[in-house]
Amino acid sequence: MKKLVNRPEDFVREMLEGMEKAHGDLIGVNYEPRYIYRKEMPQGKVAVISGGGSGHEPMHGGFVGIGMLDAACPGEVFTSPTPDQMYEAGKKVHAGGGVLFIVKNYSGDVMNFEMATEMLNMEGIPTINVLVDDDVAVKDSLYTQGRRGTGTTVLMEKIVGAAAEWGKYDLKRLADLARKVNVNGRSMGMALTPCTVPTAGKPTFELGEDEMEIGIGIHGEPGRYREPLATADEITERLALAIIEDGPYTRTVKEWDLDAGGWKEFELTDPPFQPGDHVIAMVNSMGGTPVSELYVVYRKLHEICEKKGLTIVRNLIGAYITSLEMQGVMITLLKVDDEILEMWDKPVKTPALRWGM
Amino acid sequence: MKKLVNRPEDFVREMLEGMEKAHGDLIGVNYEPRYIYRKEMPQGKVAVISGGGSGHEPMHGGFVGIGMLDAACPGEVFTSPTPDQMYEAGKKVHAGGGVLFIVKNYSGDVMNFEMATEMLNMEGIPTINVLVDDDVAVKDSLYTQGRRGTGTTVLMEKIVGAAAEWGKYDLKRLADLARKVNVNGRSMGMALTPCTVPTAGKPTFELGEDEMEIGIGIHGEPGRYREPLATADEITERLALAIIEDGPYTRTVKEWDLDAGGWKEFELTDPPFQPGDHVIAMVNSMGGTPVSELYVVYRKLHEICEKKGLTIVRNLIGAYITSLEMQGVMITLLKVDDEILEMWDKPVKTPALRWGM
Amino acid sequence: MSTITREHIVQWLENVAQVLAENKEYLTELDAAIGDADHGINMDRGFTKVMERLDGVRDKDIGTILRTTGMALLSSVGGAGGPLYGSLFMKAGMAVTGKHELTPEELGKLLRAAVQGVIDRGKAQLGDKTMVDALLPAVEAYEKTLQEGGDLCTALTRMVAAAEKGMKDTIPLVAKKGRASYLGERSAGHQDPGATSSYLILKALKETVCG
Amino acid sequence: MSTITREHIVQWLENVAQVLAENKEYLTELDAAIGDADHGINMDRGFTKVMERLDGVRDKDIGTILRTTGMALLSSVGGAGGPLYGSLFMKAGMAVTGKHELTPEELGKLLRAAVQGVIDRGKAQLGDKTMVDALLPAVEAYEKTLQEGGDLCTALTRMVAAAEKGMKDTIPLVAKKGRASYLGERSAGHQDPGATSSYLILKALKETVCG
Ligand SMILES: Nc1ncnc2c1ncn2[C@@H]1O[C@H](COP(=O)(O)OP(=O)(O)O)[C@@H](O)[C@H]1O
Ligand SMILES: Nc1ncnc2c1ncn2[C@@H]1O[C@H](COP(=O)(O)OP(=O)(O)O)[C@@H](O)[C@H]1O
Ligand SMILES: [Mg+2]
Ligand SMILES: [Mg+2]
Ligand SMILES: [Mg+2]
Ligand SMILES: [Mg+2]
Repeated sequence: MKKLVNRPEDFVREMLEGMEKAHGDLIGVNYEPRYIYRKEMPQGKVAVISGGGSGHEPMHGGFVGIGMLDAACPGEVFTSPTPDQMYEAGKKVHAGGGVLFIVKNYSGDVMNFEMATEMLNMEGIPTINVLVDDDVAVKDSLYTQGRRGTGTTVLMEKIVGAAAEWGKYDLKRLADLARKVNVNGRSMGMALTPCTVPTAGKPTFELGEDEMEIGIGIHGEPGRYREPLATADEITERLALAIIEDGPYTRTVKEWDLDAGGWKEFELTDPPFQPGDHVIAMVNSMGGTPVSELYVVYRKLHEICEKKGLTIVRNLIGAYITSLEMQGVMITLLKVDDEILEMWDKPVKTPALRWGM
Repeated sequence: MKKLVNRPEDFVREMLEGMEKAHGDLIGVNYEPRYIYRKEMPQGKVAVISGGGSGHEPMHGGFVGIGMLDAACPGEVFTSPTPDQMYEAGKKVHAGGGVLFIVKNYSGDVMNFEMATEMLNMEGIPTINVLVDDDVAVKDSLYTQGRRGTGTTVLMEKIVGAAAEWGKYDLKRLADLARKVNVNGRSMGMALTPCTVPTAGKPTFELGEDEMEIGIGIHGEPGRYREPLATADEITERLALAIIEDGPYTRTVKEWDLDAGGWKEFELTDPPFQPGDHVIAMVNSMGGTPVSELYVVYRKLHEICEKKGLTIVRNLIGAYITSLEMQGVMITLLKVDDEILEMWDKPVKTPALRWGM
Repeated sequence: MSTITREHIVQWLENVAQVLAENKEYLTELDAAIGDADHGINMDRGFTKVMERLDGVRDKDIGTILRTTGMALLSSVGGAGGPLYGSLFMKAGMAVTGKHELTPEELGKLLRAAVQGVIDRGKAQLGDKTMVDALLPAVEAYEKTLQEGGDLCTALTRMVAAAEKGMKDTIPLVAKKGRASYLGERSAGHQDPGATSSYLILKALKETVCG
Repeated sequence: MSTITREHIVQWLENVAQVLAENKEYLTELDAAIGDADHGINMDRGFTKVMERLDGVRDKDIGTILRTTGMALLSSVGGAGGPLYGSLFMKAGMAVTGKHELTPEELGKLLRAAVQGVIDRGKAQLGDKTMVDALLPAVEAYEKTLQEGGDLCTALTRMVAAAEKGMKDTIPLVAKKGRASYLGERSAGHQDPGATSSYLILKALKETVCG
């Protein structure tokens, strides 16, 4: 296993210690249970919290700071965190405005966050859990648990974080914005190489020298299809068209209803992209792909979007949501309106995303 | 070859096209000869230019913008650019203040930049070439060409760029600052895996599953020693102690002398680190190592620095100077004084480094 | 053998911890094929935590012991396994609050509540290629054997046989819940890791009580 | 054979382009061992550019042809090879400005100026494990043979033999210049790529002129 690790069991803790030492001006780390929190929390602001398995760095811990997340709960590598982490993190950063959980749609994350949502609401801290399920590689939603949460998570955390920080949104309005971002964002990823969970010690799957996986998630899992290796342009086209030509997508989501004081289920539908749409485009490294290759992909993505009548108004190119050292790329397109774009452009200061301050 | 590329010969051009599309508000790209330039150049400011082989992204092109580089000249992958690139880039961004070249100490870079320096000075554009040679893995300087330029380059580009932009330094004062940064910065790197130059199609060296290379450069070349794989803590200690305990280092450098209108050679000596020193610490991914592992390294580096009496006052953790998709890490420590720290903290807005604006 | 004692339950949990430790790599490999290669690691971490907590409740009633087990799993396993097995043991404990011994019928209620806890939490149905495919047929076989007049050890033996069959029957299935569902058709041909750990846990129960 | 014509020079450059294309991978592999795996690729790119530029100067004097070659290399090879071979051909051209034919002595001056161009630019000494180790002994052998009364083809043959020996003698050396110097002791045991390309270029000259 070719990694910079000590004892694999210590990997997550040691990473957190490194983050705490490096960014102690901005964030703190609690170790029992584990969460990263923002040091100075403005009174009355909604606390925006996310979490998930580790191994996706810089997401989520790298996005804690000003104008994005207020806390992040890291699980073991590729394993959702436990409810007590989210519960304690919520209590820590709650500043009177309630808590918004941003939850990626994986059974583990969903169930653990649901339990934490119940616990916080029972404790009198108004908490809403909003889902991200944006991965067009997963087709069916009727009988399965639907799409995974991937790239849109990063964009949502920035946009919702800005609305909480600078827009002073209250909890319900913030949840509305988060839902709007989710239905307007779509992603798809691919892998050139697998990755190795430190405690497992060997790659999660094998991939021949001439093969690639299309439609991967972010957990080192195999994708939807295994195919012969293709050129950057072909791969970009494959991912971009799957995203742009995806039809309407409907699923039932389960969120905490503050008024009813219990769960409610309702349908949400993603509207397909239309010529004339303005989008934020993210070209994301799965961890081991260098930025040079991402620009080769972006070049083609830009061309395809133009051809399809989409205007890329902002972009984010780099490693933001990853699967350890996996080589590969994920494309995310998010249709924006004035509100989303305004919040995107607001200042942000976190270890991994920073502008305007 | 597992890469997101089209025709390997087109790799650098296509990457540049992607950068141009992505960051067209800030930078432009000239293709014949190749250079990336800042779009709006303040009158009278010294133009700060660097360049080198491609494959080290985001360096240097990702550092062109406000408060850092004004132009960057990318060669083919791992091949120094040619003098006409630096000459044309210099003419393009020269705004009356002259040109400072930041040159990494490789025979190719040195010779090509020397020729460009001669050409620009002959053209009446005052130009000074300052060297970066900070890699403590290279011991001898008397009979060889001395140390390679590695991690300190990134820090120098930020600091010198800020002094040109915000400090309004003139060319000679800027060259003095650059030299000061160089003698106070030291780096050492290691590789867990080799990397593959697209046109070569296969890794530059082979490395067993239980081996690592210590004392690598940034060109996918083998290092000084091949050793059995060690833990993150052992590796960090190996690199950090080599840097911290390095003795004084003296070499002869060759710079253009503006007053004499010709070359001058003189000696420069790096003072060793001392307890009490304040430093900027960079923990840099060689390209394929994810940020989670970098934090594990930073944790140990912080501990070692404390033990040695060095205070880390700023840090930079991520992939800034890379060897394509190589996995591995490089550590850089730069001793700071008030001037250096002030310039470090100034705003910067480039595709790859941004704060304060 | 016709009662299950507190000592049985404690011994069962200890055996589960050992069996999961032994099968850590096996479960992780199953999860690597259609999931994310952590199920064995997660379960082992969870039961290591259970073992730590067990000392404090050894002398308490079976309900407390099982609820403590559930809480320990909930706060240490994570992933899908954490809330599911957490719910399983918490609901099991809540079904036998205060008891220091169980009749075969009481054990039946415990098992039914446990499985219902998993279903309520995860919303999986039979055939979705999850742990429910091992758990539900197992409980039904146990209940049916008792109804038909079978004794405790016969019921437990049939329970384990049904769990094993349910586990193996997951192989051809296309997953509808859990991570494996993202693989679509490609999930077929692999045994579900959660169904496998469920089988191991039930098998340890039978072996603890009946040898 | 006792004059070198313009056609010889053009033919030589064309042959060099072909030889370097054929040896692209070989030179790159040598560079992979102690450098950065690009020497063959760089030289091939450079001489492809030379071929493009050659058409415009085919009818010009030898000096112009060689200076154009040097400029083409300088602006297309990059790395260490670019300025070094760029200087080599530019200095060679400047030594024979205006000439359409060369005597063996004039060729000697050309060769000496060429090598001096490399030394002035790169500051390498004999034994530093660089192209100088092939070039310098080669020129000296050429000059010596002429001085001793040898004819052109004898001188060229001895030049190539000396270049080959110089090239092979780089194998045990520890590099003092170029990227290989960073490897320290580890650079020993490998043949220098630049010395190898220099040998190939000189060999092509001999073969073009003398067969
Ligand atoms: N909704 C669900 N209902 C029942 N069991 C489920 C559900 N989702 C997942 N599982 C079970 O969980 C197992 C995977 O557990 P584990 O690997 O620990 O979690 P994760 O998938 O989060 O990595 C699957 O094999 C499956 O049996
Ligand atoms: N200072 C120097 N003087 C003479 N030759 C040199 C010098 N530095 C490098 N070389 C030659 O250049 C060759 C490498 O060329 P090349 O691979 O094209 O450049 P780079 O090292 O920049 O990748 C070496 O094998 C060596 O012969
Ligand atoms: Mg998991
Ligand atoms: Mg090179
Ligand atoms: Mg799993
Ligand atoms: Mg080379």
